[in-house]
Amino acid sequence: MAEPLLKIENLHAYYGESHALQGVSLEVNEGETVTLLGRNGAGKTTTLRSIIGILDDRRGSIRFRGQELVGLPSHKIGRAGIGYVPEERGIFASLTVDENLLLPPRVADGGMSVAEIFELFPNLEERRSSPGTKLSGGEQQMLAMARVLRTGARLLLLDEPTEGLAPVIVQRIGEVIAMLRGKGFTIILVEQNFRFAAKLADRHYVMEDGHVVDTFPNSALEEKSEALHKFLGV
Amino acid sequence: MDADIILKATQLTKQFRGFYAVRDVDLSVRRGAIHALIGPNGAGKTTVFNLLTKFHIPTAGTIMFDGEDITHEKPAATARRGLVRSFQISATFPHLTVLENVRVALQRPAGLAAQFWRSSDVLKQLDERAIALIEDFKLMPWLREPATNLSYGRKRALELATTLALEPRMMLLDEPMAGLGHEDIDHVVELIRKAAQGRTVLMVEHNLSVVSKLCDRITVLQRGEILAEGDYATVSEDPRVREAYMGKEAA
Amino acid sequence: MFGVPAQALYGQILLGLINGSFYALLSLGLAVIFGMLNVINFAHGALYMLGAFAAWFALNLFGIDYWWSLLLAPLVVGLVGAVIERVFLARIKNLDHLYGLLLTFGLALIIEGGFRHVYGSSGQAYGTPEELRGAVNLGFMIMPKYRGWVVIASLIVCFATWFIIEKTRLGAYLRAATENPKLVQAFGINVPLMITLTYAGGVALAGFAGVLAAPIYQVSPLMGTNLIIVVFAVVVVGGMGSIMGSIVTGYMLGVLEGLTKVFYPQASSIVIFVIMAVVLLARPAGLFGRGD
Amino acid sequence: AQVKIGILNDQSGVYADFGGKWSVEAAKMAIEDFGGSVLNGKIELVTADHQNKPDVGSNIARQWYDVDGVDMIAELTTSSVALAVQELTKQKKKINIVVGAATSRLTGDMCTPYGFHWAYDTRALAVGTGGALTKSGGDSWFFLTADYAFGYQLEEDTAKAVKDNGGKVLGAVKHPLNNADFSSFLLQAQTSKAKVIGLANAGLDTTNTIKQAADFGITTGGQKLAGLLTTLAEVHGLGLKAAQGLVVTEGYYWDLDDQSREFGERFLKRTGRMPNMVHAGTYSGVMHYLKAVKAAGTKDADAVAKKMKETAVDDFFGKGGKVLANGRMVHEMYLLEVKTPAESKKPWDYYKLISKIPGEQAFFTLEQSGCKL
Amino acid sequence: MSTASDAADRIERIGIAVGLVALVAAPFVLYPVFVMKLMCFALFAAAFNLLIGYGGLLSFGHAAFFGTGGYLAAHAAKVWGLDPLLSVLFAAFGATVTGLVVGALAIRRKGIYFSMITLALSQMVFFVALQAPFTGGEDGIQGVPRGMLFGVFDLDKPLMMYAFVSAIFLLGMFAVWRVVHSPFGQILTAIRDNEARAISLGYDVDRYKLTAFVISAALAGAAGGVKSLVFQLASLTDITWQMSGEVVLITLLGGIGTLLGPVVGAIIVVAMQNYLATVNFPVPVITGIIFVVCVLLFRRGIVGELRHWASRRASHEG
Ligand SMILES: Nc1ncnc2c1ncn2[C@@H]1O[C@H](COP(=O)(O)OP(=O)(O)OP(=O)(O)O)[C@@H](O)[C@H]1O
Ligand SMILES: Nc1ncnc2c1ncn2[C@@H]1O[C@H](COP(=O)(O)OP(=O)(O)OP(=O)(O)O)[C@@H](O)[C@H]1O
Ligand SMILES: [Mg+2]
Ligand SMILES: [Mg+2]
Repeated sequence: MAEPLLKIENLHAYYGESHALQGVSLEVNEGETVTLLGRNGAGKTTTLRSIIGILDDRRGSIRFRGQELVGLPSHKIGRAGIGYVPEERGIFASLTVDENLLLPPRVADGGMSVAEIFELFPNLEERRSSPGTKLSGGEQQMLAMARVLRTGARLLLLDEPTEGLAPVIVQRIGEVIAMLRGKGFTIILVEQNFRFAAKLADRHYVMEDGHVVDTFPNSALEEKSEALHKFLGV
Repeated sequence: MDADIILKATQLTKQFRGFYAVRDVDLSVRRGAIHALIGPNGAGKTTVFNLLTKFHIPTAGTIMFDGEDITHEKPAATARRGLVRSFQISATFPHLTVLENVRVALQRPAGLAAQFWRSSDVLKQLDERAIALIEDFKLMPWLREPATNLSYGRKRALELATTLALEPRMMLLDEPMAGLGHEDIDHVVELIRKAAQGRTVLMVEHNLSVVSKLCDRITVLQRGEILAEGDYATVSEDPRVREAYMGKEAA
Repeated sequence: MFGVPAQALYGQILLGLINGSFYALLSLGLAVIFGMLNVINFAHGALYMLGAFAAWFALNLFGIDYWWSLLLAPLVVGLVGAVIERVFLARIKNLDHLYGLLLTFGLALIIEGGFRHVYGSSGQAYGTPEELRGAVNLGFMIMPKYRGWVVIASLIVCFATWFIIEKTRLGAYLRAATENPKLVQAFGINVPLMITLTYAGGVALAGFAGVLAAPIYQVSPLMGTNLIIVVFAVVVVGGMGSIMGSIVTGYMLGVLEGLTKVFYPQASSIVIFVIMAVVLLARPAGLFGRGD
Repeated sequence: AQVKIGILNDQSGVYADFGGKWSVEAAKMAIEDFGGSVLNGKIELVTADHQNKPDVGSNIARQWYDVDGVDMIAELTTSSVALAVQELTKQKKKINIVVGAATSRLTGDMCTPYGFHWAYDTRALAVGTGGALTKSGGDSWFFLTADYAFGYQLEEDTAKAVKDNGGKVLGAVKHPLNNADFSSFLLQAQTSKAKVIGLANAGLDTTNTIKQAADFGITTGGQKLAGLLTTLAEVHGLGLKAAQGLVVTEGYYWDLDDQSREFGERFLKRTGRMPNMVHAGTYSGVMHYLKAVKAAGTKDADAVAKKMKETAVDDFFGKGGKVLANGRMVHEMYLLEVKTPAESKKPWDYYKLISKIPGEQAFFTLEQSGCKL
Repeated sequence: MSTASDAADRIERIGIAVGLVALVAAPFVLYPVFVMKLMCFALFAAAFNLLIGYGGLLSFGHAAFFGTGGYLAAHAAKVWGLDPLLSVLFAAFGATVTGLVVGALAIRRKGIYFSMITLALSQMVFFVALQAPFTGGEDGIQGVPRGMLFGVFDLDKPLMMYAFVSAIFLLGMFAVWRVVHSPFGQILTAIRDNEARAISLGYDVDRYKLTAFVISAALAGAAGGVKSLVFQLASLTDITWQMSGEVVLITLLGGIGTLLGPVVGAIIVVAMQNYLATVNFPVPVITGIIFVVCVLLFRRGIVGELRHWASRRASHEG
């Protein structure tokens, strides 16, 4: 079998003195959508931050298309074709919506055009010239998603993209993710909204206390519900 | 004026450089109710909160709280009246411990805030109450941990505990469930229900199952204006609400 | 007006404009650095001085004339700035900007103290370039040609800088990087390099001002020490981080200060602070500020 | 018994050229010339930088007197420090010789039995530049005055000297301390049409005024600039091109006669620069002190002070010099004009002499000084 | 969990004990005036630290209060012949008024803006001091009498003066400690952490900040007043912006937000100034180097690093 698109082995990550990830290993194949599930504080966000290099105090190995990312400065990681939608959205206050949208440079061909993006998120088009953080919480979330779709990155790291969104928008985001999946994007999705994630994912990883404790394909969801209940309370 | 109405906003309007975020909103909240404010993203819910708690100055309209006009009051003064909010994006005191976070809220009502000549030992008298709240929110293991070290979800829980500590007459909760893990949601719902006894709650929430479980009355906002109002059943039947907010598969 | 002949008034306004040119250039550099790095560059005055000294060295050691210095000195100062950024500022970039202020304050002390130790305090003379010697009689005053040149040069440089920052993509990167450098970097932009270049650019502006100043003032280690405080006030009045604000305010306050020198000379050094206090009362974010 | 001398002055600040480490060299020369020992003991020299802070200065002085056994402190540029140290010296019964500080209060209302003031003071500058220049034709004045006590005093004294000599004052403008741009004030001075523009300021303010005056064609337009507190050190920094035509008063110039040249050249050899009146004055003061110690046969402050006041100075620096009871060293002062680059024949050839001012005219008499001793 | 911070506190308590012993012994070993100067600066820095360490407000114009206090005490003692204690109280009062005006303007802005505004306003105070007739311009107010405390104790006697200064110093330090460890101090820290949240909890944050600012100004004024009695002079140096920089240096070096930091910082800076004065190396350069080294290598300052070390050790053991 070919090497997976992303292969994490024995990853440790630290916030100062606190040892947040304690030997995480996981793999994501090209075109796959996997979720990271787990309670608050399990280390899901930390895993994403370690991949993209925002958290650089990390040890172990993260290989993307065969390239080692640990030790690489984060702009090179971004350039390698990974898009990141952070948990706290990361919209820039001093930039307008337009500027926010155009900020990330294109890293590969095949990104969406601005027109396509506005079609997807009509709210944004109306507010194009207002400062980024003057958008409502949900609008900011849309902007954060929209921003990486432009770049052409093929691996997307989405940290709770539905948090704080109206049900209609959640559905819209679900459709977007499904569409991206259809186009062959690879997606790592961190979600609290388990029902939402279950509809989109190929595979799930369950995290707890900085470890991966379980992984299973979406098809095995039924049998696993017992175990999941224990870990997640769902 | 109806004595049953604790908060009444009339013709509330907020304009940002020609853009109406809130327009002619009439909102009445009954004493003792759990009232939800829902609506699509960008509808103006947070803005309404900001107006009610004086973080924004309304372009037009009046706000009456408990029969008094508070339209031009300072935010801190409004908070002291017992109209207290939480924030949509989590708001704790990051370098204070969990205990201290909660205690800060207790200090003002207890009259232990401005004394710079007394020892902070007097604050110990607040610990018991603070710890009770912290226990409720399952934050005991982090009692002396600075808030910054908590995960996102726990920060939300802490923020809620802090708000409750004020024993506000009316609480404004901006998406209290956002970021909370599934396992915690039911628990927080219970906490809110318990906290709501004897006080009024106005909350913004996107989690409709929470809204349906908790709220007596719902106001739906769209593009800054009121779209519908009523109990959950009425509102969720409304085709305009379904179209604008809930989408195809509303519960 | 107040018994001062209109003629004299024109003269004073013109002189104010010349001073304003220095304020504008210096506050512009400060604003760029503050806006992009969130650093209050206390070393700005010292680097201004360094610019003047660079021109003086160039002339006295290598025989390089004024015009080349105008080009080279800012480069040298920019290079020094790049080193400062890489060696010092880069190490504290994630900290409260209080530390940036303290660090650059320390650097200013070192640079100025060192120069004072070696070159004394009364300064060195730098002559006006051949082409710009002499003066023109404007009717209401004798205007040294060199000073006219100062106004033109500073206007050109100010507006070029403004254009780059407000109207190009680079500017958006810079503003975003101010807020959340890690995220911007994660998008694939080489933020550390960009920051170094920005700091270098900001101080190069100070170096440029220094060269412009050399023929007018004594080239002295102390020339930036007191100027810097006034320039801070200019930046605050203009609205910190606002590029256009600092340019316009620079010229404006130069003129106002010039007028004060006629009507109430003692107050001329505090008039800027008084204006600052008034502006802050009326508009806390400064005249052109975007708010906190 | 050893004799220990301390040179306390500004070695890193605005007055570092005016006095600074060059004064230390001058003191060393004096000690060497004296033979290195007195009263069968070595003469030692200590030095410190008071950073223009009176508290730092008086702390060091105190330590010197109490622990290090210093007998005399000299130089003391900056009035506030000089006044503070002089007060302390009185308490400790030692000797101090102020050279670099200007204020005439040192031998006026703040005088002490043990304090001496050597090279110049505000009064001498006023009389020298104001009086002598007015007499030689510069009879209408305009002042650029630094806006604080020192500036006022200098302006007031000079204005009086101008009027006493039949001149008139056409106006004055007060400028803030540490001002960079003087064009505005210069323009006002220019339009006043006064023959002389008096600079009642100091340090960088003075040099910048002079430099900018050249740009606006003030000196070439026929007006004269008078630097009330400008010395060779500042002229050197400015260069002749900017400073030409400037009129100053100093208590010493190296190229006046054989004696002054001899000292100047020796100093130049050691330091690479010619001395100004502060450096030469430090030499003179230290030398006079040592002679007095020798003559008195003791370092006891009362005896030495008495001897210092009894003995005439009259060295290359203090021509016709004598010391008044208030500690004022009265000596000849010189009104000098800075040469044009064409007139200057060799390095450091900066001044031509306009007139000599006898000490009795330059300085207050004991009665005038207001010293109550 | 609390053991870590307890260990840190223990270190500081030991420091305080050592300091008290040293305070008693010092006049017999060191120069009383040197130690008194040190106490003035320590108190000044402690007042400054109250603002920055606990309120998160970096005032870059604190010399305005220190200097104002100095001039007022000097004037009161020399011209009005007030009792030394009253002179110092008058200094504190004057600084309070100045602090009220400066503070009311400055707290309208946050962060670095706040620093710049305090700096600019302190420049205005400087110019007043430079020009006001009673300050004596660059000569300063000289020959200030130390006077008789309560008409009984002759402060011209070094040990008397020492006792007087020590008493005020200890009182001032206690005041700082009390404010920090008071309900008010807790709210101040909370405001520093998250101002919007504090408002939403009903706190009038501007009033808290202003109160902190004024307390700090008053203490700085008292320190300046004592200093002018110790040195018997008040001069411009104490009111320049370089002096404001110096107090930042002292606090940074000793440890921002620690109780003993300002004292340790003052000892080092004052001793260094005295020592460097006599070697041929430019003082500003050394000062600058210390700034840079502190910021780069030990931001917590000396006391802060010690506390950190103690708490780490404790948490490793515990
Ligand atoms: N900036 C930080 N500094 C210190 N510790 C942190 C920081 N961010 C997270 N942690 C800690 O790291 C651990 C993992 O946190 P992480 O944010 O990855 O959890 P998560 O699974 O994303 O949780 P949530 O669902 O609440 O977002 C937690 O124990 C948390 O307290
Ligand atoms: N300070 C402001 N300046 C300009 N526009 C603003 C400002 N605050 C809010 N808006 C705009 O007003 C509208 C309402 O925003 P608001 O934050 O109230 O929405 P919301 O209903 O809370 O949405 P969400 O559910 O996504 O949080 C949005 O379009 C937003 O962009
Ligand atoms: Mg997370
Ligand atoms: Mg909202």
